[in-house]
Amino acid sequence: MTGSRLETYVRERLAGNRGILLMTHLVVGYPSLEANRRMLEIMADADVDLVELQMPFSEPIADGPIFVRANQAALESGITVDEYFEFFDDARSICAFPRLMMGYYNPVFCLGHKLFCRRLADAGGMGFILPDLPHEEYDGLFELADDNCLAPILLMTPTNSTEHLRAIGGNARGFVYAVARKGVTGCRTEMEEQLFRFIDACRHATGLPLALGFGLRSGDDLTALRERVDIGIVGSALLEVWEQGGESAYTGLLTELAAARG
Amino acid sequence: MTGSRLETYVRERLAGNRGILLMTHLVVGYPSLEANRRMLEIMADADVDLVELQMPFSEPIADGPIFVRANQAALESGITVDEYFEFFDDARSICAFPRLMMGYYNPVFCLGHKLFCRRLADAGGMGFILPDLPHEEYDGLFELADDNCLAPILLMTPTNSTEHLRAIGGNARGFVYAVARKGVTGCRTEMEEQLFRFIDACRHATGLPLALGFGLRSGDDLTALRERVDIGIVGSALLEVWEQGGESAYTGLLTELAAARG
Amino acid sequence: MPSSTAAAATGAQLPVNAWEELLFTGLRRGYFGDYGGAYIPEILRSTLQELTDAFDAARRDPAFWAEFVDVMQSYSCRPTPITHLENLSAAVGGPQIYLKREDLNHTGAHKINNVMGQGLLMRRMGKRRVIAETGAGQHGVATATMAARMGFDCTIYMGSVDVERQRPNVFWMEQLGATVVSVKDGSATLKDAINECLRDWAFSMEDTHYALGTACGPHPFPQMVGYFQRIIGEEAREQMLQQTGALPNRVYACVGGGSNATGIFLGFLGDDVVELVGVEAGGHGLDSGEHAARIAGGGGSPGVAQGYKTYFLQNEEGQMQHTHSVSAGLDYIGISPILACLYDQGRVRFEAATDDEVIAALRRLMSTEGIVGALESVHAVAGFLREAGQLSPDDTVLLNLSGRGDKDIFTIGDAIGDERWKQFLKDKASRL
Amino acid sequence: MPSSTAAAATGAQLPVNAWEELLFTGLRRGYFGDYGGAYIPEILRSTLQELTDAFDAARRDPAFWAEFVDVMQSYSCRPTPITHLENLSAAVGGPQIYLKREDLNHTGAHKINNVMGQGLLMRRMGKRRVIAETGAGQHGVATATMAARMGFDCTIYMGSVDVERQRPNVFWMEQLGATVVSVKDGSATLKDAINECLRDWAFSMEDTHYALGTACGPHPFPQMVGYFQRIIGEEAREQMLQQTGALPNRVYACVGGGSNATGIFLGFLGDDVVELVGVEAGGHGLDSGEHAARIAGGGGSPGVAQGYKTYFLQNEEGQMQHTHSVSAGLDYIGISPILACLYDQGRVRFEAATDDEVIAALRRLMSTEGIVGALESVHAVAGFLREAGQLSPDDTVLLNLSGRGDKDIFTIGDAIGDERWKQFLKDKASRL
Ligand SMILES: Cc1ncc(COP(=O)(O)O)c(C=O)c1O
Ligand SMILES: Cc1ncc(COP(=O)(O)O)c(C=O)c1O
Repeated sequence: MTGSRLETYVRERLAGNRGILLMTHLVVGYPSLEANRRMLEIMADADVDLVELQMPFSEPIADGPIFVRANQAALESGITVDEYFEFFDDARSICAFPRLMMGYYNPVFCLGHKLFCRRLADAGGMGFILPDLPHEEYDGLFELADDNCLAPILLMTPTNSTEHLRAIGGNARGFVYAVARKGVTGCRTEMEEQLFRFIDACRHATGLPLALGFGLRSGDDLTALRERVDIGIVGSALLEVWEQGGESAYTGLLTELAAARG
Repeated sequence: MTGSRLETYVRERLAGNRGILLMTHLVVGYPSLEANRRMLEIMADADVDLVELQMPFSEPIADGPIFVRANQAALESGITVDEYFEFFDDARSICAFPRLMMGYYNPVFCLGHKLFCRRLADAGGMGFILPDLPHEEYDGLFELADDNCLAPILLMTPTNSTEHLRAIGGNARGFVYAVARKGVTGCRTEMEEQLFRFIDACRHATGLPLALGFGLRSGDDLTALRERVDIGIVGSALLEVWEQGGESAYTGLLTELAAARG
Repeated sequence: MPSSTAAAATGAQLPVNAWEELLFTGLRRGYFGDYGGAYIPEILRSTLQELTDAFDAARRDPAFWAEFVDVMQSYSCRPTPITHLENLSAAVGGPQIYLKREDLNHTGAHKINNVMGQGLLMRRMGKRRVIAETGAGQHGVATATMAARMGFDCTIYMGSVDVERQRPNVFWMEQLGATVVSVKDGSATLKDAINECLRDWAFSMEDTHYALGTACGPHPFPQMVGYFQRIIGEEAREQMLQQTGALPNRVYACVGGGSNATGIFLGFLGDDVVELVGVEAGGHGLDSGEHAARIAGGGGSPGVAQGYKTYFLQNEEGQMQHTHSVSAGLDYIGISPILACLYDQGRVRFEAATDDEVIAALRRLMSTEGIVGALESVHAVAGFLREAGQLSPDDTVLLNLSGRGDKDIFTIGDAIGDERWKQFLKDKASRL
Repeated sequence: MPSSTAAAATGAQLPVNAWEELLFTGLRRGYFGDYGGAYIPEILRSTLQELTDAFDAARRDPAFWAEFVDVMQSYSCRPTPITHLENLSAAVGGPQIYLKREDLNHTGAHKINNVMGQGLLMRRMGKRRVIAETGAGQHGVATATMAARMGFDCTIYMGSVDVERQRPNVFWMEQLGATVVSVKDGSATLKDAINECLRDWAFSMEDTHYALGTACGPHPFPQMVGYFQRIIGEEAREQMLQQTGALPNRVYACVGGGSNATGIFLGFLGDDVVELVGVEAGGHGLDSGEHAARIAGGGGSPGVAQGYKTYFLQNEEGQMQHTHSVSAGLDYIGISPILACLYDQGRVRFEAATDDEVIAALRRLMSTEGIVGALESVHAVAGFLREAGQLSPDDTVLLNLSGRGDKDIFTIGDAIGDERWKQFLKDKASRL
């Protein structure tokens, strides 16, 4: 299971006594590829642990308003699959930490599972997250991922039954992406008892490292999650500060988040 | 059958070797009572033989556009039944020839048959024409008319069966009003074979004098009807010239019509 | 039918034939009590006779009614269902409310019943052109539809005020191939359109049939229209017995000219236990002078106009008065002589619902039952709602929903003052 | 049903159960051949499972279908009739044309069939709020109607472009008590409204049901919508046999998402002699790029979006393309996986009709038969008219008229460029 290349990286990072790792996110092509490069540089400076690079899609059903607009704008700017992988590849020179492909299934389906895995691997990807592809529909994708040393990252959600959590855990590689709450990306999540109970449930369902995403916005959120999960994922909050406060605000939040890892 | 007072008058007039008599028409209250008086004076000067004074009604189903508008305007000017009879009465002083009430049934119905006949008689009326009241619906009106020396004038039309023409003839008094053609008042009627055949049919159905109306417009029309019918009725044509050419044009047509009687 | 004529003789009512008795065994031909008759220019006598003869022959031919029922089943969707309004019944805490769904008919109202019937009669008479008046436009659309389906030429007369109020229907009539003539005489509403039809007919009768849209006008129209529309009441009576096991305590219908009311009432005429309630247009209120209630409130009086005798809204000298209703279809001076007679007999009670009550009732019907009734029809609902408290949950009432409200979008939009709707119209217009 | 499972095993088709076989005995759960499935965020898995379980339990309970049929009979007017179009048949000199009259349904389209069915299911599941997408607005109106009738809260998502095209329906939805949310994302049409529903549902699923309006989306929607809409085909098959004594040679239906087509086709699935033809929106022409034909013309290709796999109008990288149709209801990127499967099997033939052909066909239908069909539905008529010559007067065809055209008055008014209509709008607006 070479997908565990990613798992190993995560465990090592944690071993280097970090209370929690930070995974960031950006939509490739929004607001522009230049801006994306700048974002990556700032992430690198903040010593981020992992990053998701979202491949734009015209029907982003799991995303909230801010990412919906980002996907749409990126496509309107004419970004193609080639340009996506090119950017993914170049990113290597900016950031040493693992880059994961995140995106909806259709572009992958149209490209073909085989070609997708090879191109992602060639571009230096360590794994991928396909939020609208349930594990039952992975088809040969798990095997192809293995062959290309890619970790197919699966999501666990508060609405999953214990039995389903276990099924997901059984298929997951690298780490598991726990969705903090119902709904789509973008709105705030409270760090409360109910959430922690869900985290425990996920822990019971998988031995893999656990990442938590959806609605994390601040250093305090990360702090609250230390020891509870292994990775905190921050997406919309970062894009929001970039849109509202530009580079400096973006740097500010990233520094805060990085520091909060302990 | 004192209703034959009118019949007697008609026969006497014809005896005074006239080829045909002229019956004119006006809508009381349109364009104004003053105008109506002026019309009567001009008719008197032209030695008209008979006149219909139409009582305005809000639903004049047997009339064409020009009289429809006249009825409506008269009512809008606020003319009442009292004013109608008042005018009818005053008309006595202007014209010696017989005045006939013409109008739709509802005002008569609302006034009551008895009162209607008395008031019409008091105003010097010699008869009445109710175009929307078939003889079957006359109810006690024939008798009341007789009691008041009023002639209820009935209409014969080209669509009546011989049998109906006879029934109408049997109930008619004074003279019979033959409707020259289908449709409503106002449009031209051709003096042609078909019309003359209809006239013959009417003659067969009644021994009373025969008047012809609907679409007569000129002296030539009257001339063409000489010897065929006893009375020619001219309505819309007169109102039309009044509206278009005023008093002088009105006088002109009346003189032409009067002369055409021979 | 010996039974019914016998009944006529004795004056007794036999449930089954009560309607035949009323329609066809009156003492004076074409009369219902003191009302009805044929007060028409002599020129139209033979035409009305021809129509009467054709109609009498048709109704005596069992195949005719069967053909009519078949057409209404395959071209429209008869029998139209009755719908139990559980929510509204519970909300008013009154009786169980059942709605006869004439709104589901093809073209959206009961008008099509009468029109298809007259269309079949036209075929028998060999006419090739049909003319009709229309108020709300529903009868005009129904007639244009019948003409398209049966291959007749069609001219629709419509008061210019109604053309304005009901433009969507004018648009459809024209799309259906009819010529729509806007009538500006008089009050430029339904009554004036009727006058204009009579004038056209007095000239065109040879090849033209006048398909009068309601149970008014000269004989045989009230009788004939009532005869076709009775299909509503016959179905409804059977449906009520089937679904509730009993007859309704009351039947409500809105009353313009009176065809939908006559149609549903005829089905229950012989059932003395069933109270029949006609709801007229109360407009801005009975004492506002701005209404069209000829019987309720006693504003009307017997008179003769448009070819028949009935209660009219007229002044003491017999001049017809201005009428008003938020619903063009009820905005009319006269009422079916059949209903006038049933009123004199005490068989039908008359009430009036105001414009405001109707808008409120419509909003309630839409939001509690998901049914968008025509403003005309909703008068029946409003009339019932006002007295719902008089009945208990064990009672049942039947309301006739004569048509659907799609056509009223402009009127309702205005009445409710919907801002987005207004903005939409502004945008539409600005882009023309 | 042993027979049908046996059939599934042998692969043979038994007329009676052909539709059950297709809907419920596929090898992969929720798939029809290669199409369908449930490609949804993990958060919705349990909700779709809950729905699937509730639906499976319901369809196995004979009382459920009986209740559904009863509701459709008493609240709408099922069975809707089939109408023989004698005039149009004679005019084209082709086959005898029969029209399945879904336009007579309450709210004016077949959409109500599916919506009432899902409403009954909601009751079983104890949900209290319903959300739905809508294109033409027909499904929105139907859902708002169902919600009002059954007492649910209701939110309708509608692309802002469609809100503009179909404002009358927006007005009615709001009058019926629904909240209408205008969706400005993406192309601001049907597909974006669907995305917005899935987003709402991912948050509200606990007390909310998503009543998808067509036979698309994730499992069990295609199966469930097809199951309810099959009432069209079952009625129609029986009616054709009754009225013509034989099955039609061909059945035509317009295809947006595919629910009315699936509904009528399922009734004839086992009748190999009956050719099934789906007509998509040809817009400005297949090579104009301005259309919504996913299969006809080969513009579409297999893909995965909005929760399911089917033929989509997309570019080679899987990004969905802009679509166009004069009818909002056909203006959609995807097609029912059931129809995609039947296409692969060669059981359904696909054609496309252009906007112009549709307007022309509508005018013909209105003026020769007096029927105002919805622009969506008339695609079936236009698709047939183009090939009417292929059949002889002894043949018969069945066209599904999925809805009525009242809602399209603005679109048709524009398309036809009716001057008086434009003037009317100007006057209306100027007086606001
Ligand atoms: C839906 C509807 N209901 C009722 C009426 C009133 O007519 P009637 O009283 O003859 O049923 C009309 C007339 O246009 C109508 O369109
Ligand atoms: C009348 C009508 N027909 C057809 C359609 C297309 O939907 P479907 O293909 O699911 O029947 C719609 C959609 O709004 C519609 O309103």
